[in-house]
Amino acid sequence: MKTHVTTTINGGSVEFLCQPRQSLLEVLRDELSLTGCKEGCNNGNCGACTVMLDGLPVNSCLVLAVEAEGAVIETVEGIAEQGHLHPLQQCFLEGAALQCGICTPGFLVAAKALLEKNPQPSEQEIRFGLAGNLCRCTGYDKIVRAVQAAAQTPEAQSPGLSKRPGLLSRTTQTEAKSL
Amino acid sequence: MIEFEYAAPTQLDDAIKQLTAAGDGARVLAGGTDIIVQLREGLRSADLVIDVKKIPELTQLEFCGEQGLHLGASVSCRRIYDDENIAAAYPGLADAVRIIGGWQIQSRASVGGNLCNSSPAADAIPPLITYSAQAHIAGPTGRHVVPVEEFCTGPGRNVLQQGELLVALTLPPQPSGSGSAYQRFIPRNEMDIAVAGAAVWVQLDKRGERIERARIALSAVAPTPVFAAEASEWLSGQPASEEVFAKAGELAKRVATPIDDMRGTAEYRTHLVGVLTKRTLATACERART
Amino acid sequence: MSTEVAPDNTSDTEQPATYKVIGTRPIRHDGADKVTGKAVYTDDLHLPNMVFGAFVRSPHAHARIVSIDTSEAEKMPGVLATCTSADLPDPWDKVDNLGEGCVNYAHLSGNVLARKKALYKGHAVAAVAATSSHLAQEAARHIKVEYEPLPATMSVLDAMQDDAPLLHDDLITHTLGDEPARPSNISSHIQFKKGDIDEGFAAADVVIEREFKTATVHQGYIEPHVSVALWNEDGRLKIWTATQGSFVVRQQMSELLKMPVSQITIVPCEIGGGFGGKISVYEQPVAAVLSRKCGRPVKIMMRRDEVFEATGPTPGSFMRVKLGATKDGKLTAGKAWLAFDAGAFPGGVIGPGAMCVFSCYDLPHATVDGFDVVLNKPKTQAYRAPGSTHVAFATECVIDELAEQLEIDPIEFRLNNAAQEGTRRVDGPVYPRVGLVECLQAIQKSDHWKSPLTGPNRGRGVACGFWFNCGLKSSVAANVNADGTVTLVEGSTDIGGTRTSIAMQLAETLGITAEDVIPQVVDTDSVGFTDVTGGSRTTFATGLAAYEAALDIQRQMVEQAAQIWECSPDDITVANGVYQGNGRSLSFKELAVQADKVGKPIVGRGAVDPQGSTNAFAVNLVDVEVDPETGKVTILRYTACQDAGKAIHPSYVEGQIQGGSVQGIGWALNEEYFYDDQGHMRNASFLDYRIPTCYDLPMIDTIIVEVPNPDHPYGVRGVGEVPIVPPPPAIANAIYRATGVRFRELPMSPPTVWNAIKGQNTGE
Amino acid sequence: MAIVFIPSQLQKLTGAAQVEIAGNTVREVVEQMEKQFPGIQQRLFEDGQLSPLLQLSVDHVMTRVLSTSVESTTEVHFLPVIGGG
Repeated sequence: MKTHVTTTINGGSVEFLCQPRQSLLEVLRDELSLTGCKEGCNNGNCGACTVMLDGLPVNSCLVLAVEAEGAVIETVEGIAEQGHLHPLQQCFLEGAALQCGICTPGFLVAAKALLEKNPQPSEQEIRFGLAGNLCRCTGYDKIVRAVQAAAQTPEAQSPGLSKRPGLLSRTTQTEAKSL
Repeated sequence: MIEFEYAAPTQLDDAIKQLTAAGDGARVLAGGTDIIVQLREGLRSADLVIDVKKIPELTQLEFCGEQGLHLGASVSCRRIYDDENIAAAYPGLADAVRIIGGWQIQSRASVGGNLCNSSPAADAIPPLITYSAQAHIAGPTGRHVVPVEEFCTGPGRNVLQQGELLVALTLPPQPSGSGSAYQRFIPRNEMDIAVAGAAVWVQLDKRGERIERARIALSAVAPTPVFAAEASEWLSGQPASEEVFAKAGELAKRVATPIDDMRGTAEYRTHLVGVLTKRTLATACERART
Repeated sequence: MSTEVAPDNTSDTEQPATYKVIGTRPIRHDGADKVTGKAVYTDDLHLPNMVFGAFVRSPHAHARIVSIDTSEAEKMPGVLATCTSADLPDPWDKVDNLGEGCVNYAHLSGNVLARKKALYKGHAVAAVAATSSHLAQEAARHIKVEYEPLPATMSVLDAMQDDAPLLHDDLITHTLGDEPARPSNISSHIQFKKGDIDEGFAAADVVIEREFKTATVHQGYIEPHVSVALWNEDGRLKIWTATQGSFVVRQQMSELLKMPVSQITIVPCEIGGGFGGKISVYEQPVAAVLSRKCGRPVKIMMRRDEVFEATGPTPGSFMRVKLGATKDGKLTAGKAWLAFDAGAFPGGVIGPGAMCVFSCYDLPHATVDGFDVVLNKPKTQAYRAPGSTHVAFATECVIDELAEQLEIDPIEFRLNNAAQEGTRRVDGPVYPRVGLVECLQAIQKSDHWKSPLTGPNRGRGVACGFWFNCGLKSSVAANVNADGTVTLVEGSTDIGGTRTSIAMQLAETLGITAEDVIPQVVDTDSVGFTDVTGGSRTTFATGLAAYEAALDIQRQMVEQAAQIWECSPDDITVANGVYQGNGRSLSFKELAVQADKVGKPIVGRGAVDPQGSTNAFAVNLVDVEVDPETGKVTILRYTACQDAGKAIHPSYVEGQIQGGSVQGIGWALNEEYFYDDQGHMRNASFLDYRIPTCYDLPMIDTIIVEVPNPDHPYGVRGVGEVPIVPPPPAIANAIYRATGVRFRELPMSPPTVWNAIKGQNTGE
Repeated sequence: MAIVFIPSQLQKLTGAAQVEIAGNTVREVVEQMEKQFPGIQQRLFEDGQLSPLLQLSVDHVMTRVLSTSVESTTEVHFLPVIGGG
C-alpha cells in the first residue's frame, strides 16, 4: 500500500506516493530525483543525507517519507538560486573545502542552518555545530574556514542569506594566503 | 526494511486504540532516531508504526517557574535547549539534550523517546531521575504516573504495558540554590554513546557552601540508568568541596555493575563513574551558586 | 598555515621556475557540480528497468559451506535472480599487478563469493536481485545456507603458530629462497639485509628494542561501495561504479568472468573517497552475473556494516624493532621483525611495510624480516601509504626513545641520521634528491616548534614518515576546440581535485589558463589505459601525460601556424603561449581559432609509464593534552610539513596533508576493529568505528616544502599518501611527554591510556 | 655489465650479496646470472617475465621493464612490488 504525501520542497509543491517503510532520503533520491542528498551510513551517523525539515536540519535517512506530509523541505538543490551560488557554496569552492565531494551537500545544508541560527559562530561553535557531519577527505580544516569566510560575506550578514553572483571563473591568487 | 503500516493519529485516544489493537506489532514513532534504525537493522519489527507527533498533548512544552516543566513525550531535544528559560532552570537536562547525536538528531529525537527506548546508556534519563521527574502514561485502562527512576526495567525494556503510551514528563519547579549537571564520557567529543554518564542535582544552603540535598544518577553502568541512593544521601549536610565530591564519586561507584564491551571495560566504566560524579557535582554546585 | 619553497641551500637546478598557472589556486572544474548536488555519483544513477541486489553473508568467522538453498528466495514475488560462486567461472591461479600490489584471481574470485569455506564474518556467500532494495534485503534472508563452523584465528601471532587453524590447506609460504614443505597461514616471508648487524649493534652505545601492535583499521570513505551492471543480450557488459581505477576494474572483471576486456566497459562515476579501498572489486562481478541472469540493470550498494565487515580494512600488525646508536647520536644498526595480517587471503601490505621500516634513516647495518599472514578477517587492502604507517609507529617511537636516552633533541637526532641523496636504503637502492632534511629544518624553523608548550599533562611530539609513490601508466587525449579552449580527456578518476591539478599542468605547458582547459574523466572505451588513482601517482603521472599531450599540441600548432603564415615550422618560436614567426604573432587562443578554419583538427596525446618513484617525506609536530583521570587525549596544535616537490594547486596539496593527518590522528587515537571472541566485529558502524569529527580537532597547519622531483618536468612529487604516516608516532611521542608513559599499541584510546597511567602510578 | 644486489633469501645460490654480471639489459643480466647460478631465474621470473610479486630498481628507478639498459656501474635490485592507496 502506498501513501499519498503532499510537501513543499525547495519552494515548490511536490506530491508523491510512497510506502511507509521508505525513508525521506530514499524518496528524495529514488522517487523525486533529488540526488544531492547522499547515503553514507543510512543510520544517522554521517550527516551526508542532511536536509532541512520544517526549518531544522535532519538526517533524511531517519525520517519516514510519510512523516513529511505537510512539511517544508529544503535540500542542497535549493541552496543556489537562479544560477547564483550561495556564499557558503562560493566559499567552499574558493577555499577548496571539498575533495571527493560526497559529504559536501550535507555540510552545506548543515552549515547554512548553523549560520541562520548563529550568523557569527566561533570556530568551536562551527565545529560543534557540524559534528554530525563526517568528512574523511579534508580533515575539516578548510570546511571550517569556508564557513568562517561565508559568515564574513555581506550577504551572510544580511537577513535571509541572500544570494550573490557566482564567480566560477575567477582564479584566486592566494599564494601563501592563510586559507 | 520489512513492510509495515503507518498511522498518525491526532487524538490520544485514537493512538491508544490503535496501539491496543495492533498488540505486539505496534511501534511508537516520535523522533524516530532509534526506532527507524532498529527496524532497518531488524532489531525490532513492526506491523504498524504509530507516529505520535500529531497528538497535541505529546508535543506540548510548558514551563512555568512555579509549576515546573511539562515536557510532552515527543518534544524534540532541540526545542528544549532552544528555550533559554528551560535550559537555565534545568541545566542538567539541557546538558544531556545538547549532546544526543549531532544537531540533525537533536532536531528530531525526543526525551520521551529516549526514555521509552530505555537504553542503559541513554543520556536524558539520568538527569530526569535527578529531578525526580514523573512519567505520565496513558493506556486502555486509563492514566497513571510512574517515577522516571522506576520506568526502565532492563536494557530496552520498561514498565509500559501493551497499548500504553508515554504522554509527558513532568519535572518539579527548581528552588533557588539548586543546580544540576550531566556529563558523559565518550572517546570522541561528539557522536558517541556514553561509556559512562553521571547526572547530579544539588540544593545548597543559602551561603552556597553546604549541600542540603543531592541526587545522583548514572548511565551506561547497569542494565538501566540508575539512581545512586547511597552517594546521594551521604551528601546531605556535607560541605561542597572537592574532597566531598570525590568521596561521593567513590560511593556512586557502588551501584555500578557495568559490562565489558566495545565501548569500555567494566573496570574503566566503574572508574569513570567516580570521575564523572566528582566533576558533575562541581559543575552543579557552581551552577547552584549563580 | 604557510607555503614554503625549498631552503636557499638547494642547488641551481632546483631554483623554482616562474609559473603562471602552477602554484595558483583556481576553482576546481567539477566544483560547481559538487556544491550544488548535481555531480553524479554511482548511487545517483537510476537506469530504466533497474533492479537491486543484496548479499547473503557469512555469520561465522570461519565455516565450511555445506549447502546453499536459494529456492525459497526465488519463489518470492519480485525476486528475479540469485547468484552463488557456482555462477562464477572456475578461478585460476594467476597473479596480477593492479597497481595496488598483487592479486591472485583465484583468491579474488573466492573473496567476491565464498566457495567451499567462508573465511570471515561478512564474507559474501550468495546474492539476490529483486525489484526493490527492501525486497532484495528481505529475499537475502530467505536464502538458506548451512554452515559447519570451524575454529577461527584472529590475531597475527596466533595465526603463525604451528597448531593454528589453517585457512587454506594449500598455502605454502612464498619466499625467494627455500620454501617450507608444510602449508601454514604464513603466505610470504620477505627479508632484507644490509651490512652486518652484529657489527652494527656492537658499535652502538645505546640499543633499544621494543614490541608494537596495531589494530585493524578501515579507510572509512563516506560513500559505500556501489555499482550498476548491465549485461546486454549482445554479450557486452557495462558497469557504472565507484572505483579508484576503471581500467583495473575492467581487468579484474575480465579475469573473473573470463571474458575479453573489449567486451567490458567501465564507467567511473564521481567517487566518494577511496584511500586504497576502492581498487579491488567486490560487488561488481556479482551485479554483472545477476544482470546476466535477469536481463536487467542491477544496482548493488553495500550497507555501511557490509563496508566495514567485508571490504578492505588495512592490517593489524605485530612488530619488533631494535635500533642502536652511538653517544654522539649516529645510528649504527637496525633490526625489524614484522608480521602483518593479510586478512583471509594472501597479499597484504607487508612488502612496502618492510621496505619503509627504516626508510627515513641512513642505517649502515640492518636486517628486516616481514611476514604476510592470513587469518579470519576480511581481506586487507591498501590504505594510504600502505604498510608505512604501521612501521613508522614502531621506528619513530624507538628513535624518540633513543634521542631521549642520548639526551639529544629529537629533531637534531633525526637530522643527524636523516636519509638524503646518496643514502642507501636497507632494501638496497640509493635515494636520488629527496627532501627529508628540508622538512625537518622547516619544522625546526616553525612558529610551532619555537613556541613553548606549557601546562600540566601536556606534551609535544615529532615524527617522520616516508612513502615511495608510484609511477604506473596514464593516458590522456587533449582536443583543441574552435574557441581556443582544450578538452582534456583522462582516465584517472578524480577523488580529490586531480582534474584540476592535471589540467593546470596542461595549461602551464600551453600557456593558457586553467579555466581554458575542460577536463573530463571518461569511461574505458574513451581513453587509453590508465592505472588507479592511488599511490600518490595521479598528479605526477597523469600530469606528466598531460604535459606530453601539451607538447604534442604545441608541435601541431606550430605546423598549423607555419601553414597559415606560409613559413617553415622551424621559423616559429613559442614562448608563454605566444606563437611568433614570419613577423607575426598570435596567442594560443587566437591561433586555435584560425587553425580551426584551415588545418586538420589538433589532438594531443599523452601516454606515459614513468619509471621511478617520487619519494615523499613528511614531518609532523603535535601538542597534546592528556586527561589523566580518563585517559582521553586532546590534540591542541598540529603542524604537518611535507615535501611536495612542486605544489601544483597548493590548496589541494594542503587538503591532502590535512586529510591524511586527520586520518592518522584517528588511527592513533580511536579507530580499531573491535572483535569479540567469536571473531565478529562489534563496531561496524560510524557510531562505534570512531573516525574523527570536526569537533575532535584543531586546525591542521601545513608547511609545504618544495624540493623538486628530478624525474618530473615540474618537479612534482606525489602528495596523497605520506601525510597519514607520521601522526601515530608523533602523537605517541607527545603523549609520552605528557604522561611519562611510552605507548606501543594502536589505538591509544582512552581506556588504554588510562590503564597505562594507572599502571605507572601503582607501579604495575 | 651491472651490479646485481641479490635478495638475501637467494644468497645461498650466489654465495654473495652483490655480483657483477655481464649484459646490456636487465634481461640479459638475469639470463647470464642463470648460467652462473642455476635456478635463480625461476625465482625471479614467471613465464619469461618478471614475477608479478617483484619489481626492479635499476639505480634508483623503479621499473618492471626487462629491456632497461644497464652499464657497468648500474645497480639492479629485486624488490617486492608496491602500490598505494
